[in-house]
Amino acid sequence: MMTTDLASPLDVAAIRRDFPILSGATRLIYLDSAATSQKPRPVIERLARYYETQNANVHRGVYRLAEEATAAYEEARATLARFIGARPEETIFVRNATEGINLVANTWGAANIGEGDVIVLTEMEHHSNLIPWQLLAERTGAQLRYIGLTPDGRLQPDALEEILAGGRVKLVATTYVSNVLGTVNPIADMSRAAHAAGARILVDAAQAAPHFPLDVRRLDVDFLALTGHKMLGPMGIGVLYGRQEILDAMPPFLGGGEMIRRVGREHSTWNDLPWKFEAGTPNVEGAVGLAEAVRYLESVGLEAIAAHDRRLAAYALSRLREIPGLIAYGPEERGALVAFTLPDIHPHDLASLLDERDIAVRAGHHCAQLLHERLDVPATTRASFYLYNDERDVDTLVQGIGHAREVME
Amino acid sequence: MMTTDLASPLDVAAIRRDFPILSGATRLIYLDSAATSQKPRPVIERLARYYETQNANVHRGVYRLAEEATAAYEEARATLARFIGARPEETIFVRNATEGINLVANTWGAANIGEGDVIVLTEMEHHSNLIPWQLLAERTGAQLRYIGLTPDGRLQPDALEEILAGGRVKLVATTYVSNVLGTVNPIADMSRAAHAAGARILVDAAQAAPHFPLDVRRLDVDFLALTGHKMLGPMGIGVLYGRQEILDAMPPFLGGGEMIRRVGREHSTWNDLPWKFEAGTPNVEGAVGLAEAVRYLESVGLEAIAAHDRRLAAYALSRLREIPGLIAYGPEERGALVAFTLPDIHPHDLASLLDERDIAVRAGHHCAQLLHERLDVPATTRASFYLYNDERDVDTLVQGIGHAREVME
Amino acid sequence: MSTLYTEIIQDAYKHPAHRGDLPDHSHSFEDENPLCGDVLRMELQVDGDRVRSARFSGRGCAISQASAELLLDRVEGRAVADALALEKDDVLEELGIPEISPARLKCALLALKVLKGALYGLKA
Amino acid sequence: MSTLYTEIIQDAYKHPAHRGDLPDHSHSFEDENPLCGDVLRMELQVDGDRVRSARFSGRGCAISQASAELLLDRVEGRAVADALALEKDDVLEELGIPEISPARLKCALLALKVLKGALYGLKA
Ligand SMILES: Cc1ncc(COP(=O)(O)O)c(C=O)c1O
Ligand SMILES: Cc1ncc(COP(=O)(O)O)c(C=O)c1O
Repeated sequence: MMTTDLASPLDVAAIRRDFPILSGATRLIYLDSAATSQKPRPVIERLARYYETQNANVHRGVYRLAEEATAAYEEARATLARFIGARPEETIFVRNATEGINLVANTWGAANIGEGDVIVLTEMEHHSNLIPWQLLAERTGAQLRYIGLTPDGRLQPDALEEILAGGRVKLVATTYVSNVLGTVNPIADMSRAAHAAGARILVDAAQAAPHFPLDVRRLDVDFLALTGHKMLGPMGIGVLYGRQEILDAMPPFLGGGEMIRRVGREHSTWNDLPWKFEAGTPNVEGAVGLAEAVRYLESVGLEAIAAHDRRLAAYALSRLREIPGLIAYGPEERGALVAFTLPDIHPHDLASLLDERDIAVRAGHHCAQLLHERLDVPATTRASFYLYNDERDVDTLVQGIGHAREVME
Repeated sequence: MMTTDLASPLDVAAIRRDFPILSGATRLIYLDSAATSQKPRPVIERLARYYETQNANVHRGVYRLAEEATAAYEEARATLARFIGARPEETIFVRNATEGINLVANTWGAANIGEGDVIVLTEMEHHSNLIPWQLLAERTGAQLRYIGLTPDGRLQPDALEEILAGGRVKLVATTYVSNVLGTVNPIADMSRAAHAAGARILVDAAQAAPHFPLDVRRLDVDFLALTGHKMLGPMGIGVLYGRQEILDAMPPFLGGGEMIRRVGREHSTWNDLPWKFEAGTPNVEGAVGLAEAVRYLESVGLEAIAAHDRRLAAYALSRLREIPGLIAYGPEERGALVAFTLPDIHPHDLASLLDERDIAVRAGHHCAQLLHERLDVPATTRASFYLYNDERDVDTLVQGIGHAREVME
Repeated sequence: MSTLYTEIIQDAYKHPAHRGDLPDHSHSFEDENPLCGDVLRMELQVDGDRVRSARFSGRGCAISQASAELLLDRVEGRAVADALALEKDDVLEELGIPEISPARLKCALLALKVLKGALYGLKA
Repeated sequence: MSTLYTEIIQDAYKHPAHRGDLPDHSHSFEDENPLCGDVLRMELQVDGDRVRSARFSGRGCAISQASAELLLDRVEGRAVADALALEKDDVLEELGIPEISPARLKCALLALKVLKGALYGLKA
């Protein structure tokens, strides 16, 4: 079966033309956006424009260039704050989602989680929302409890409530969208349950923020981390949201310039939010680039992107399932990715063979080793989609898999 | 007195043409490179080229684009390692110097510094090499001891030996070049003294690495931090050097993807150096941009830049001293900057008035509050120089100060 | 000559009529701008619902000093309620620089912050 | 058809002659490539200075499996010294892919690592 005409709400051909790396002589079938997205021209040009016309160190300069850089940086913050429904004071620029989560573990976590306290995780967490809590638990004597999975890769329906009923839960740390299963977790429900039990909730939105609209107030979460490079932004920039009253009470993370109010020989006092959590010269370039990426996403429309992604994931799932022996992991309703295995080809071989046909997919455990143990496979092959992919890419993938099978048979 | 012909070893006019922001219609007299440097075209173009032709997530991808991004990232590391005389395994990419220093405080520091132990600092430290140690001292009960300053702004000659003789010193943390006084500290001597007393030494090279050749083996230091944006590189990237055997024994810093070997439910094991200290998706763009900056610096020549900077600092010092009542802080021999005060104009007013003539200088405490208390002034005005500045810039500054005086008289 | 350092500001800065102390003040307040090290103190003699006299002292840039002078000149002899009603835009209007940059805005507004601090608790 | 999956590799992967166990082996070693989850075990029957027989087991990609097969085919019946002298380039030559990418290089070299582990301590 070949492409049917699932009318996408996006003009993918026009979008592709905005992405230089996808517009080369040979058509690159880039199916690894869950690892990192490609960048549209306006974002790339914004970085150059920043350095060509606005670059200065921010916040402490009196001259106009420094004012302009500061304004650009703080406007970028305001853009990101609006994008997630937060206030600028609650919107902290970090390097990536990983740093955002570690920030919370090392400040709020270290101050509020003690021996015997419980941190709830899920079995589908990316290492970035797992190792920080393991490190904290080892340091403090806290316990980790995991929400298990249903056979189709959703969270066990009553597991969170049961763990919360056991008491002493201080934090629920969960991903919004699994980077392997594609599962979209019911964050608003989980927040309600966590808060009813007096716990806080942290959401890893690395795979959510690129794909659909997000509102920290509506979700009623306490912390949320996202990473710029997966949502058309540059590398080296991400955002941590924290509820203001929690951030206010938190000790600082890293010490240095910018996060300081007044320095003494033995002791110092901290700057206001959000700067209290931004030590040293910030990545202004990254922030303005990410704000440009947000504007690009908004100009295409987050709802339209979400609809496009849903269609493409469903189409990919149905096409892949036509392949004999292929196992696709995760639920029907899902984010824009499919991870799968074939009985007769190792994921690394498949990825290499697809690469020979200019199809880029990822093979491995995708930084989710616990989940792969749970699935009882050492590795999977993952195809992930974004606004520049279309059904033709899925068809090419399916053909490529057929070809790989021929080679390896 | 106007410009004499101090022959610079650099062709400043040609260099300026490489910097788009300095080549605008109105000549910008940018005298704030100690805060952040401007970027030459090859660096700006490298960022765009990375996203247009090479962008992928690194290390785990099998397809060629991921290989290429990984190769670019690791080549950038090798370039930086060579630049400072280190091995790639000892060369950790961080966001900025501040993060590098905090990394050491939170890992090596937390594991090796206890109650009653002594951390030696100097009175000229930037907050980034001060607050991390204050935070550590508060957490552990360690003591901070400060090396005082001579009237002309050098370290008290015997102070380090005296403090070391007092015993229990675990770490000497010092800046290489003061960002206010311009003082260049005798790092090799300090290393020798620290090591003889069984202490480790960390060097903040934020103001050194941009300006002269640096070799961690010859200096024999244990840790060294530099920051990319002050040396023609992009924002959001810096380097921490650590001696291999120390890094090997250190616990990790942030947890997440990339720094992991094998993950269990309760406990995990770490990746090899240097990746053990790089959690989450790295700033590949920043790393390749910084490597490009290093190539640019090397093509101009670090020795030539050092000679140019020395001449320019000496010229600025002599011209500024002609101004009645002006006090310039710091020693004769200095890095490429002069901080000063005028009896009748507040630094902020001076910076604003100079800005009206397109001269960008910095006014304030330059993230060195302790030092300003020591100098007994709340703020200074700082003019700092780099390879794109020349005597004409100094002359324009001196004229600008004269003009400001007229306005405010 | 200078767009920021208007005649008004230069005049207020160079020839302040309200610099000094009020030994028998009824209200006072001091604050600082830690980033630039500016310190400002105000002493007020409040008499019923009037600000009888007002003085400032401290050190700082021309903008913060001129702003203190102009504000005190405006409130001295006037109703406390008028002083309490002053806002950011009034200060910038007094200074004649509606377009001030954010970094210098802090300098301009320190005086207002200190004045409000001194009058804290008084009814409008 | 495929530049990486040469005839040699495909053949060694699809029809391994050395897959299996040696219940009376004298030497054995097992290792893994944690990033891709490949596990490889080798069992060797060393007799004096010769590798009498050699078998491998485990799971992994075609590159790592073919590499194990080709290496054991080369060392079986030969002097231990020859096996100990094998290096990275010999493996790539056996596989016929001198230009392998760094990511797949790890797969190719796992077999060599395990072989060296099994022979560890033996004299050349
Ligand atoms: C001496 C010194 N150390 C450290 C820093 C901090 O650099 P960054 O803000 O890039 O971490 C600076 C610059 O601000 C500096 O001048
Ligand atoms: C679900 C999830 N969480 C966190 C991360 C970490 O993102 P980063 O490496 O940008 O910190 C990723 C991506 O790698 C992810 O997929």
